[in-house]
Amino acid sequence: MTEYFWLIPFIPGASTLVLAVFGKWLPKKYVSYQACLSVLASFVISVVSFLGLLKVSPENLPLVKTLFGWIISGVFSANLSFQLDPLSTIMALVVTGVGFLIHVYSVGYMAHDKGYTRYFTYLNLFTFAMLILVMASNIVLMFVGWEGVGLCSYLLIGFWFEKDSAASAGKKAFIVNRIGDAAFILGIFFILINLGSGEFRAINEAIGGGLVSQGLATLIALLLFVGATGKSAQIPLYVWLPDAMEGPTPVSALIHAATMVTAGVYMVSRMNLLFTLSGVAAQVVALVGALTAIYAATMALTQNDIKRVLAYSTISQIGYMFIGCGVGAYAAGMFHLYTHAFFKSLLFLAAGSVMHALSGELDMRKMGGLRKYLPLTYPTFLIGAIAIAGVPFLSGFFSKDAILTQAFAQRQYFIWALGIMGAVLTAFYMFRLIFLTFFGQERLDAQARAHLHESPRVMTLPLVILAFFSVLAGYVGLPVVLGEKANLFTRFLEPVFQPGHEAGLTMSMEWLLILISVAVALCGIYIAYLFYLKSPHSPHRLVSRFPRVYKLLYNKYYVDEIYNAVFVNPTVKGSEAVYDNFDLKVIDGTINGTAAATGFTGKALSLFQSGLVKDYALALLLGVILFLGYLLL
Amino acid sequence: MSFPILSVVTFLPLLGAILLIFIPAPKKNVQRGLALAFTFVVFFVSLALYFQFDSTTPEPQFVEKAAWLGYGINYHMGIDGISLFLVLLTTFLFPIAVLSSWTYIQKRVKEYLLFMLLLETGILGVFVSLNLFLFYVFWEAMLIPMYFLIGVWGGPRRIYATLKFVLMTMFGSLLMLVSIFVLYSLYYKATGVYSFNIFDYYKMILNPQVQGWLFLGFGLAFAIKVPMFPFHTWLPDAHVEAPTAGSVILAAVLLKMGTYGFLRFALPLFPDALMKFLPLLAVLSIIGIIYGGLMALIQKDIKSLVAYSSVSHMGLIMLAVFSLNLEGIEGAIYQMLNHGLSTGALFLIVGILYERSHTRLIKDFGGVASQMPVFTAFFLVCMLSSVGLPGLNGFVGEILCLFGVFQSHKIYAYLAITTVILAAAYLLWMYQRVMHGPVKNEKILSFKDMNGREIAYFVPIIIMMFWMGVYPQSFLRKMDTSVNHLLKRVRNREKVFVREVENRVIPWEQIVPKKRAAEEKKGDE
Amino acid sequence: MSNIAALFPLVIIVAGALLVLVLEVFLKRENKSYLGFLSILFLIVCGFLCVRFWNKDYAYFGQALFLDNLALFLALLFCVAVAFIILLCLKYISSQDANHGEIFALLLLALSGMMIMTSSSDLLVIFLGLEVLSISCYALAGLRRKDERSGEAALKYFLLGSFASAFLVLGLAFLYGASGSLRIPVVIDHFRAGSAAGLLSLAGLALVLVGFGFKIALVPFHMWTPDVYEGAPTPVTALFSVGPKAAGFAVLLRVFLNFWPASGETGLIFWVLWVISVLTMVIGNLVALRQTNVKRILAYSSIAHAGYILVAVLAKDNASLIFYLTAYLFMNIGAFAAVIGLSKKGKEYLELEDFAGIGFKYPWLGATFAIFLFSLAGFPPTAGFLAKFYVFSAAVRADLVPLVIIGVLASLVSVFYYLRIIVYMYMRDPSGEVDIDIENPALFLVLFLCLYGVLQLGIFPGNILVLIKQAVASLPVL
Amino acid sequence: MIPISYFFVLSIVLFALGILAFFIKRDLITMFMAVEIMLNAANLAFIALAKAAGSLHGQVIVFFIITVAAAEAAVGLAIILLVFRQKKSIKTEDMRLMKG
Repeated sequence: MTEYFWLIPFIPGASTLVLAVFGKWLPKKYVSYQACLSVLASFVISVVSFLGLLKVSPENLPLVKTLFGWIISGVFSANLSFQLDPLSTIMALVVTGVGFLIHVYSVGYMAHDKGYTRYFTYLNLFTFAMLILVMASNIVLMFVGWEGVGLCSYLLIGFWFEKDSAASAGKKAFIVNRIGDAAFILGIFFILINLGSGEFRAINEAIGGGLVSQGLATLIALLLFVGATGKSAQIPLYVWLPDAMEGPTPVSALIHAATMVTAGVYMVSRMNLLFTLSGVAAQVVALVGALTAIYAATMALTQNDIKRVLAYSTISQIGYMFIGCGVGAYAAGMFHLYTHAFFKSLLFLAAGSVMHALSGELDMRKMGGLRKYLPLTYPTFLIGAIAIAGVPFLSGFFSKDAILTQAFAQRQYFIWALGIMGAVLTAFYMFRLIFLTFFGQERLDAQARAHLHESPRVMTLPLVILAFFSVLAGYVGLPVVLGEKANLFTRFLEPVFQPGHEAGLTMSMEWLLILISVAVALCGIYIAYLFYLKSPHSPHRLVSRFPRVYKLLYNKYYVDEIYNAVFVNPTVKGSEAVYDNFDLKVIDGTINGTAAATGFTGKALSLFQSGLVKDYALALLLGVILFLGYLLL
Repeated sequence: MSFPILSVVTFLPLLGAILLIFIPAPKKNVQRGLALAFTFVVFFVSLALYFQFDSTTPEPQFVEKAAWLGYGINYHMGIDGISLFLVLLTTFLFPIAVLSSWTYIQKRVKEYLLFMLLLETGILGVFVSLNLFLFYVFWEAMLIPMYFLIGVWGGPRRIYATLKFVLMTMFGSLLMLVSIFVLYSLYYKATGVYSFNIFDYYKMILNPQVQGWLFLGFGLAFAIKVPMFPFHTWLPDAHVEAPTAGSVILAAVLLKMGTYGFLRFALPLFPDALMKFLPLLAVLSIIGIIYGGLMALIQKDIKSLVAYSSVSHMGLIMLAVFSLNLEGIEGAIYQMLNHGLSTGALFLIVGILYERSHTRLIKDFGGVASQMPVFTAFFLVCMLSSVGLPGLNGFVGEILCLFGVFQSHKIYAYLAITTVILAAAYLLWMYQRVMHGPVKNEKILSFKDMNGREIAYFVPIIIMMFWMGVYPQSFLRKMDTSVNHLLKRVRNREKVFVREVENRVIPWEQIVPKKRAAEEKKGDE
Repeated sequence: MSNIAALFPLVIIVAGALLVLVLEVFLKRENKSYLGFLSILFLIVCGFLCVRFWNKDYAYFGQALFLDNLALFLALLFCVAVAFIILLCLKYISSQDANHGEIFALLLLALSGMMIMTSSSDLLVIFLGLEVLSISCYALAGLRRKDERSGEAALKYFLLGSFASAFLVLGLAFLYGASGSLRIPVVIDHFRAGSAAGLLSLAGLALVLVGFGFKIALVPFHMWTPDVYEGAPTPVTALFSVGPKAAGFAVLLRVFLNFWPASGETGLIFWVLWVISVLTMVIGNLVALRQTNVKRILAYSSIAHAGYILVAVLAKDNASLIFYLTAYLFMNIGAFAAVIGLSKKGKEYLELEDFAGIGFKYPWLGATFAIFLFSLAGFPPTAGFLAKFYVFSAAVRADLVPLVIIGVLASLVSVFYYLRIIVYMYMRDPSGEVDIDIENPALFLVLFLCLYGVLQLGIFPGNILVLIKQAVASLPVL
Repeated sequence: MIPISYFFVLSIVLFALGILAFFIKRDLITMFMAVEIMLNAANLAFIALAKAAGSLHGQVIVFFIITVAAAEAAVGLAIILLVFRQKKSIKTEDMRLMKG
């Protein structure tokens, strides 16, 4: 059954097609069933092929299925072919698994939306594209998925297109991603020209065979990474993700937390040989990751919009994943991706459930004390928060710790320090969120208060399941201190990531690091507790102490404004100026001017046609004289 | 030679036009039906070209040759892998164009359809003729129906637009005519044989200087037609004023005549000159790409926005042509088809909006999506195909073009890649302002969604977009040999071009009369 | 070979003219048109003879008057032209109160003049023919006695014409003095001899050229053209634009046939002609741009076309020259026919504004007119395109590339004003109330014959080309 | 015996005078007469040259030209008459209905 793995993407694809063409006539109920089941089906297949994969011996990996040659012209060749190896399997599992849960959740969440069918069409389409992305066996096809998910995020962010903000957010996301993609395409070209093929196997062989110089590797890797910064919302192209929260919450959970935004991490891990070969690129990845991690965390501190907080935390968490990849701990990076998928989607869905309860309220200042009203949402939310904060024995702890440990082990102390600071902030803002939302006195406004209710089963069930995974998912990747073989996750991925660059540390060192990260997590939580429960006024004091800092953070370092001022407006204004002064005046003017000049000459000449016989005769005579003169002289 | 399929395809519309004359004016639907029927038949006949096309030989196929006026002026038709798809594109789009103007055109329906059919004949003729004279005849004759289509059924500034279009085009083509004469006389002086057969001209080896002049003559005509950067100014006017179907044909097919001209004549005939002008042309194309994109960004009229986007797209196509490698040129041809489909479709979209609102200004729209879901879907797909989203046709062409350019000249590619961003920017922005946001005015509330006819002519386009995006093989493979052959001609002509004509070597001195040769020597010193 | 038969066509035409003159007296005002039919009868006979005499090469008066194929071909052409004109006149003279039977007689006389010009190689005889032609043209121009413009046109034509012919005569005198004869071959031999030719003969030739240049309206001897064309009765204008031009060019053809091979000062003549043709093409087209009176536009366009034809002379390609004349005959008479069609009793619509919207109002008239205009502008697949094509390609073959470039650019300018008329016809909404009485079968006959000619010559000119080749082949090239 | 060249020169002078008159005079009749002078000057040239060439041919030609001139005169005067009837004037500057 494993050999049918290539069906995984196509089941949601087929479902998309059906919904897109016949959706108009299909009943809601049917739509929801088809959408969810199609994803479930591919989940099942993923599981099956995962189990099958365990039996396959590493040297036969990856399994590749080529359907047909897609674009083939001269040296440019790209097949429509999929591959199954541990990496893609894990991604497929995450995408389909989390995807399925979120589909189910959406059934409840979107129940009353008039765009119901459209929504599930897009969602299926997204699953389809994402699966293509993760299962493609060559980089061009990967790019198809890459752009496809971009499209879906455009569609889903702008799902409520009647809202201008939503529409603009979608457009922004797409265009910003395009900037990254441009670089990505160039990267693809370099690969195709210099390595001769876009197939990942071929690429790896080429690199393994030492056909690639380090400089070239750096060039390609950096170009690809620019693409990744776009897709995975890293500095400098992260600006679209916070706005992306305009979309329906499940979308934020699936696309902008669990799966799509992590595509960059997946791509980097997929290209791990390349990045490893060029140390520089890897260093850049780690640095950008670390900077983003802390930078986004700082912005998360001051936001009041519950989803925006989560958005920034996503950016920061992805930063951690990139740290992992950057320091060569790809397995750790993937591990964090995998755990993050659970607890972040959990957090989003829980937030969605809160919104649902408060009929769409997003502002934390209008919440508080909700824990008694939301008996199911509150604990799940809390679990998610604990997990992401990195409290021991929950998934987030293991993955983040693995990354930081590796960073330290690779002597990337600076990166490590940034990571630790990020961890404090993470713990802080997550619990700020918790406290503001579920504790303290209620600040709800009346009509929200009126129909305050826990979400329906169809929404809470996924929460529970995700919470369950957020707790346990970590145990497949226990730290080395608990035994060499403890980290099943890494071992499973070994065929993809050549082992060896997981530098060892002494046991005591490991323990120390673990302790440190536990400590920072806890103190982060404690600060939050001090600020938002013990003495709720201290934040204001702090703000009044450092108004500038606060304003800066609150306005997200004015980056959007800067981008607008530096890139967007000049382009538009400049183009307008050129259009008015050059295109219309110069180019058009030349043409019209020529015409006018010709006409004028005609007019002028026709003045000689005075109507007087004598003038005519004179002209004739002059003609004669000139003629004779020319001949005789 | 069996069934004269090319002549049939080319002149069937003409026949239709003649029949149309005899249908009394009031019977509008009969006229429309007739025109539609003819365009359809033409399309189906032309399908045979695709299926019987032998992709293994670079030689022209379905060749028809007959003496006509003597002096080398023969009736000589044939297609190869390059022209095949342009012919198909034309025949594919004309039924759609006729359908699209079914209700759009209400006054003088008969004459309108008449000119549409004449136009089809003219365009097809251009793509199938292998005799320069014949080619030029069609090339010029095609202007007349277009002139009327814009001038009679166009918008308020139609007369200005149509005269600008005709005069600018003719300016180029007349200089091309002179160059044709020069070729003609050179060939005659060299061989004592009159010929307009381009394959004979392929064999001539001209001295670079003369090549330069001739190339300018040809190149200018084609560059204006494409249009390349400084010559683009007729395009927005023509597009804005032309009726929907007119814009569709103009964008989808007419512009391709320019690129086709480069591929068929300018490149293989004057390779040395080409090499000399290559940087200039490439730079112009790049300017076209970026400039067109930026201008499109800030247009207030949807049609002129699409027009400028054509400038940008055609710039990419030209750049790919000048990359002079297989990927680039196949990409260019493929992109011609894509541009035909997607831009044509976009103009149809504008037409549909215009029929409902009688305005084309972006600011008059907003929130249309909530009124016309089906339309929204189609619009979305067309826009994305124009943006070059993978899975749709646009991507295949774009990536191949860029790849070709990248191969021959990395810097060019770095500059050209901006089109990926710009295209997304101007199209998405336009799409948002038109379709998204709250409903702008109550007029929009009255919009009806697409009716059966509109859907009927859109579906084929959409299908083609997906097909070309998912399985380009069925198109690319038919081009390979022809493109390779062309490239051989251009790259190392010494090997390919037999040095003699009619078993006679022509050194240059014999080709130019002594006098001018002497002058040139003077010029060289 | 010498044979009295050489006179027959000429005699028939002249006889016809006289007969018409005589009968004119006895006919009542309303049925003058019988005379038209009568004269057409004569034309047919004459044309028949021309066909019969093909390749016969009759000559009389000791070679002073002969009918080689060229003469026959042109005679045939003129017969056709005059026949068209007569058909156009039939209704015109009654509706535009120029109702005199003389018009037919004069037309026939003009025809005889043209035939004489084309069928002789003795400059004196040619001069006589020219005068016969001119004098009848003067009369024709002034035929609308009530119309001031007509009178003025006649006057200008007459004064300038005689002024020019004075120069011509002086030129003849010089040539005679230099070479002792007016036989073109002798004169040319004299030139070919070179050295001795000297100023006298050159001046003579120059003056002769001026004389003919006046007839075929070359710049700067063209000034009379627009006024005369505008003032003269429209059918007559049609004749002016075609007949005298063709005859004049035929003469130039005969003069320059063997002229060029000689070197020396003939080079001077060549460059003068080069300049003249440039001036003619450019000025003709430029001035036409801003005209609002269709007849004037056509007048200037005919000047420009003279320029194109002169290119053929310079290219020494007689076949293309004759072909151009033939094509030009059909398209121009066709265009004028359409203009005539746009008139009603006592009123001709000649301003561009009057043409607004008539294209759709009178589809056939509009369509044919449009086609003639496209042909004049040189769009394929019409005669006009092929004519230009032959001329210019011949010119390029003769290494006149710059001249050709100027030519095509000039014709680009011309495209504008031709299309402008079409703009008015099809793209403007009807302005004033233009109601024409479309009942004019003769006119439509002409229209369709011309249309046929334009398309036939444009698409399948094979047979005509063969005739032209034979005609040119009959010339005594040294 | 007067040398031929005198006659020739005289004819040229006459011709020039004719031209001069044509441009100086303002009424049509006189202008037409000026043209006649030019014609006759040409005739004179013919005769002179014929004499020089010693052939009668030229002198015969002159007769043709004279007749032509006569015919022209007839038509010309008729036209002038016509114009006079229409405009009640034979001044050239009144003859500019059509121009441009």
